[in-house]
Amino acid sequence: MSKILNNLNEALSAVKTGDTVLVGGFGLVGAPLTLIDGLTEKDVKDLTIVSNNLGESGKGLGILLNQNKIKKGIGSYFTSNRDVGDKYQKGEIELELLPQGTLAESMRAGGAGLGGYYTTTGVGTDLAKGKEEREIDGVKYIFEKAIRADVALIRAYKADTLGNLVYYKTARNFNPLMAMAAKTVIVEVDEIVEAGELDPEAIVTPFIYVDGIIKAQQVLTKKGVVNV
Amino acid sequence: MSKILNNLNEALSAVKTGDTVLVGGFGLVGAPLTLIDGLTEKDVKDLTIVSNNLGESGKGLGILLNQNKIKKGIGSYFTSNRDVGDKYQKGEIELELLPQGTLAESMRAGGAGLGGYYTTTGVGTDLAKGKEEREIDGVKYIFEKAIRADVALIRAYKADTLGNLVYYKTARNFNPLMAMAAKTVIVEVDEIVEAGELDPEAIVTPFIYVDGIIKAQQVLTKKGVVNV
Amino acid sequence: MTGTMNKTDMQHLIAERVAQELKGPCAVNLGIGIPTLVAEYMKEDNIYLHTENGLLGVTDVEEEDIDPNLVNAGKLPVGEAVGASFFNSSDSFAMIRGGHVDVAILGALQVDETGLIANWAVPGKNIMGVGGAMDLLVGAKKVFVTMSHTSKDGSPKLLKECTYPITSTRQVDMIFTELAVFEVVDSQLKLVDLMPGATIEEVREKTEAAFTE
Amino acid sequence: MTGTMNKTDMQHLIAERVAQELKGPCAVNLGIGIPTLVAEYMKEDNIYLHTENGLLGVTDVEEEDIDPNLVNAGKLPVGEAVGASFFNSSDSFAMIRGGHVDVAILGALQVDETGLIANWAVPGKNIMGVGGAMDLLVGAKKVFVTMSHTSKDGSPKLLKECTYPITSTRQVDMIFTELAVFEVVDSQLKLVDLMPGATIEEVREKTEAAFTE
Repeated sequence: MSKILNNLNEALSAVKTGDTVLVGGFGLVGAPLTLIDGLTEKDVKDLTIVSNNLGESGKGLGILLNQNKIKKGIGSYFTSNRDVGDKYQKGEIELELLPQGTLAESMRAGGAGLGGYYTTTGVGTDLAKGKEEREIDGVKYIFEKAIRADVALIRAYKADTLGNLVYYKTARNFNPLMAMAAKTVIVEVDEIVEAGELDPEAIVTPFIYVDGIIKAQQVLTKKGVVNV
Repeated sequence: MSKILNNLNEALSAVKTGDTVLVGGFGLVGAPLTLIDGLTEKDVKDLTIVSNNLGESGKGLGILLNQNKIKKGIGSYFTSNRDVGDKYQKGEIELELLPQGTLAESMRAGGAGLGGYYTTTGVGTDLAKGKEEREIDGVKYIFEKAIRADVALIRAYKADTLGNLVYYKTARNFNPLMAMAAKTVIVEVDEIVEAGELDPEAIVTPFIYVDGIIKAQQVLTKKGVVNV
Repeated sequence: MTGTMNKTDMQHLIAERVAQELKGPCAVNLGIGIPTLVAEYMKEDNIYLHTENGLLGVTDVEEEDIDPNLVNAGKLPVGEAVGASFFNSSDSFAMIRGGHVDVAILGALQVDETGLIANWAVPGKNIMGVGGAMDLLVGAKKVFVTMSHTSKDGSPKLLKECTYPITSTRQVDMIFTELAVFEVVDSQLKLVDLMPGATIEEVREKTEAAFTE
Repeated sequence: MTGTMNKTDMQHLIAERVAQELKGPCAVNLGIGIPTLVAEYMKEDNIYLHTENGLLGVTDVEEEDIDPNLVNAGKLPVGEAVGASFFNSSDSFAMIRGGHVDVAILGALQVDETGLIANWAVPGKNIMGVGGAMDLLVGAKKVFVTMSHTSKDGSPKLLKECTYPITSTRQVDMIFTELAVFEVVDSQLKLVDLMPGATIEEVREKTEAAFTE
């Protein structure tokens, strides 16, 4: 039952036109650079991409954006890529802006089988427009719906052969939540170890969430993104 | 800013009559046996105790129950203590029975600043009576309210001097969630180590949640509960 | 013939039959009672057991290796498999409710003819415990039920309608007793197997619920 | 006199003043810009910095120790303190929204005379980013705002009412500019300190919002 995949084609076979795809990372940190690159080579479109940002201009998810493969973006900080605003002005992309904590929590809720939840974040602001407001024990909350997706493309540090994952420093960010919230979860990692080599008390994503593992071919270094 | 407490009196000083108190553990496993014992010595009453079970007959929280200090119990499995049923019949205790996953999730929600959430668990059953039902994307959910408390009494394996915590095997259970959901969090541990000795990637409860640490004086062994 | 079987033998017979339905790779949650015995009969080594108190990768344990802080949901000592992981209760139920556990194997007090089950409360008694039963029923991809075909007094437990409170509005997928195996197809019970020594006549006699053969 | 101060000096002046208000033990989240500078002036060693992308225990880092996978919310390289811990984004925002972070120090575009702030969007432009600003405002036990007292064109940023979209209906606790320090008491601004070289006349002149002295 090895989950180790041989190539990018295999890793991305689950992604279909029209899919909702979760893409890990906070900027480049913890982003599945290899899988994103593979996605730009793949003949799919009308994707809904859920990711904190849509890359930078002409980089990462920014390439996918410029290829007009993204129908809708759901994230917290599109500002990092000026092209997003241009596309939005032209009506070429839908955007759903969520506070960063709400983006994270909604994916966790989706992965945990919840329908949605009430949060204080955003109450009374422009981002609450159209959202149900409810007072609970004297505090105002707004309703936020859970996010579920077809595929998650994530980045971890080490996987064991079963698919248990650990992360590295602040490259953890949204990745473990995305692993919970998608039907098919593909992870790129720096290292694959034998089952039993990861500390059972320190595993962050149990293998139950992971469908496929691929070795990273692009990694973030002090000098930028490097092919390995 | 050492959080290490010298004695049980100090550890339990935050617990007042009328408080809501979260008590960790799944049966005896992961229960803060020393703190529970201390609570039975303390002159408080009208407590709302949130815990998976209310101990066993005459043991742990069962002593507190028999001392008539518990006004209300919130848990998932009171069956472990036959005295709970007797008290309930006599109208001497209120009970709120929640599915185990709901109990856990409600404390996480409380700790995370959420007001409540929609879950599929319990829909259409007797435990959904009086609870709001809502359909989201064609699926029926019921509303469950977040749980927040005055004090949490929990059990961990190791604390560092700052209050970072790691747990031991299935003694983790509800403890990390309770650490999130209470104003004051007191933890009993097997071992206190220097800050920096716990792996930053493997800390389960960051110190931000912990107010006081005490060494366990009662531990669960193969031969039962033993004083150390 | 099954009438002469003792309780332990009957439970093992059912457990062994359930184990045949488990194809790895999969993650399985075993309830208390007969479900716990299923582990003894699993043939594939890529079936991983989940216990809702916070462990994926449950194994059995030798007496001398028992650790009082390593238990299953029935509070019985267990061991940990290679590749096991520990997590808190909300993460554990996130797995269950979120549909990440492949199979839940549960006991039941009653099953109705549409596949609804009752396994957590008895009318007229205080409702004192529910544990993870409701979560497992809504969340697991497949739910298998194991139980004796009839109550101690011989009355059927496969009924037209449950008289005890139901555990979920979700129907189970398969039902295993010492007499028969049923699948639930389109809200109807379908007999798919007779257990060793059982006859179709005996099953008909001891089953109130309608079923197709 | 403050009019001749360059931007960097002004930012450091504000950051140093904010640092005086931080009494350990506490956990503090620093926003982008002036707030980031506050770390340089913190005097106590039991102030722990939280960054919402998943680290409690942020420190500065020497050039040779920079790790590209260890950054703060501004995507700048940072180091990790003794006793630091890493966690995922939902756990990080659970800390923030759940009221477990003692102080958030944020920048602002505008502040109104009741202590509401606008710091995430400008009317007439696409609303493209919000990040963690709204979460920090609802969740931190105390919120401190740092900003230049006026816009580049000299117009006041402490206004009767914000003309930009507000970030939260929660009022901030303190406001720090290069001219003055205000506390928000009973939904009113109260001048609690004049910054070096600033006069009460200058503050009055450059502040549209009503405040008590």
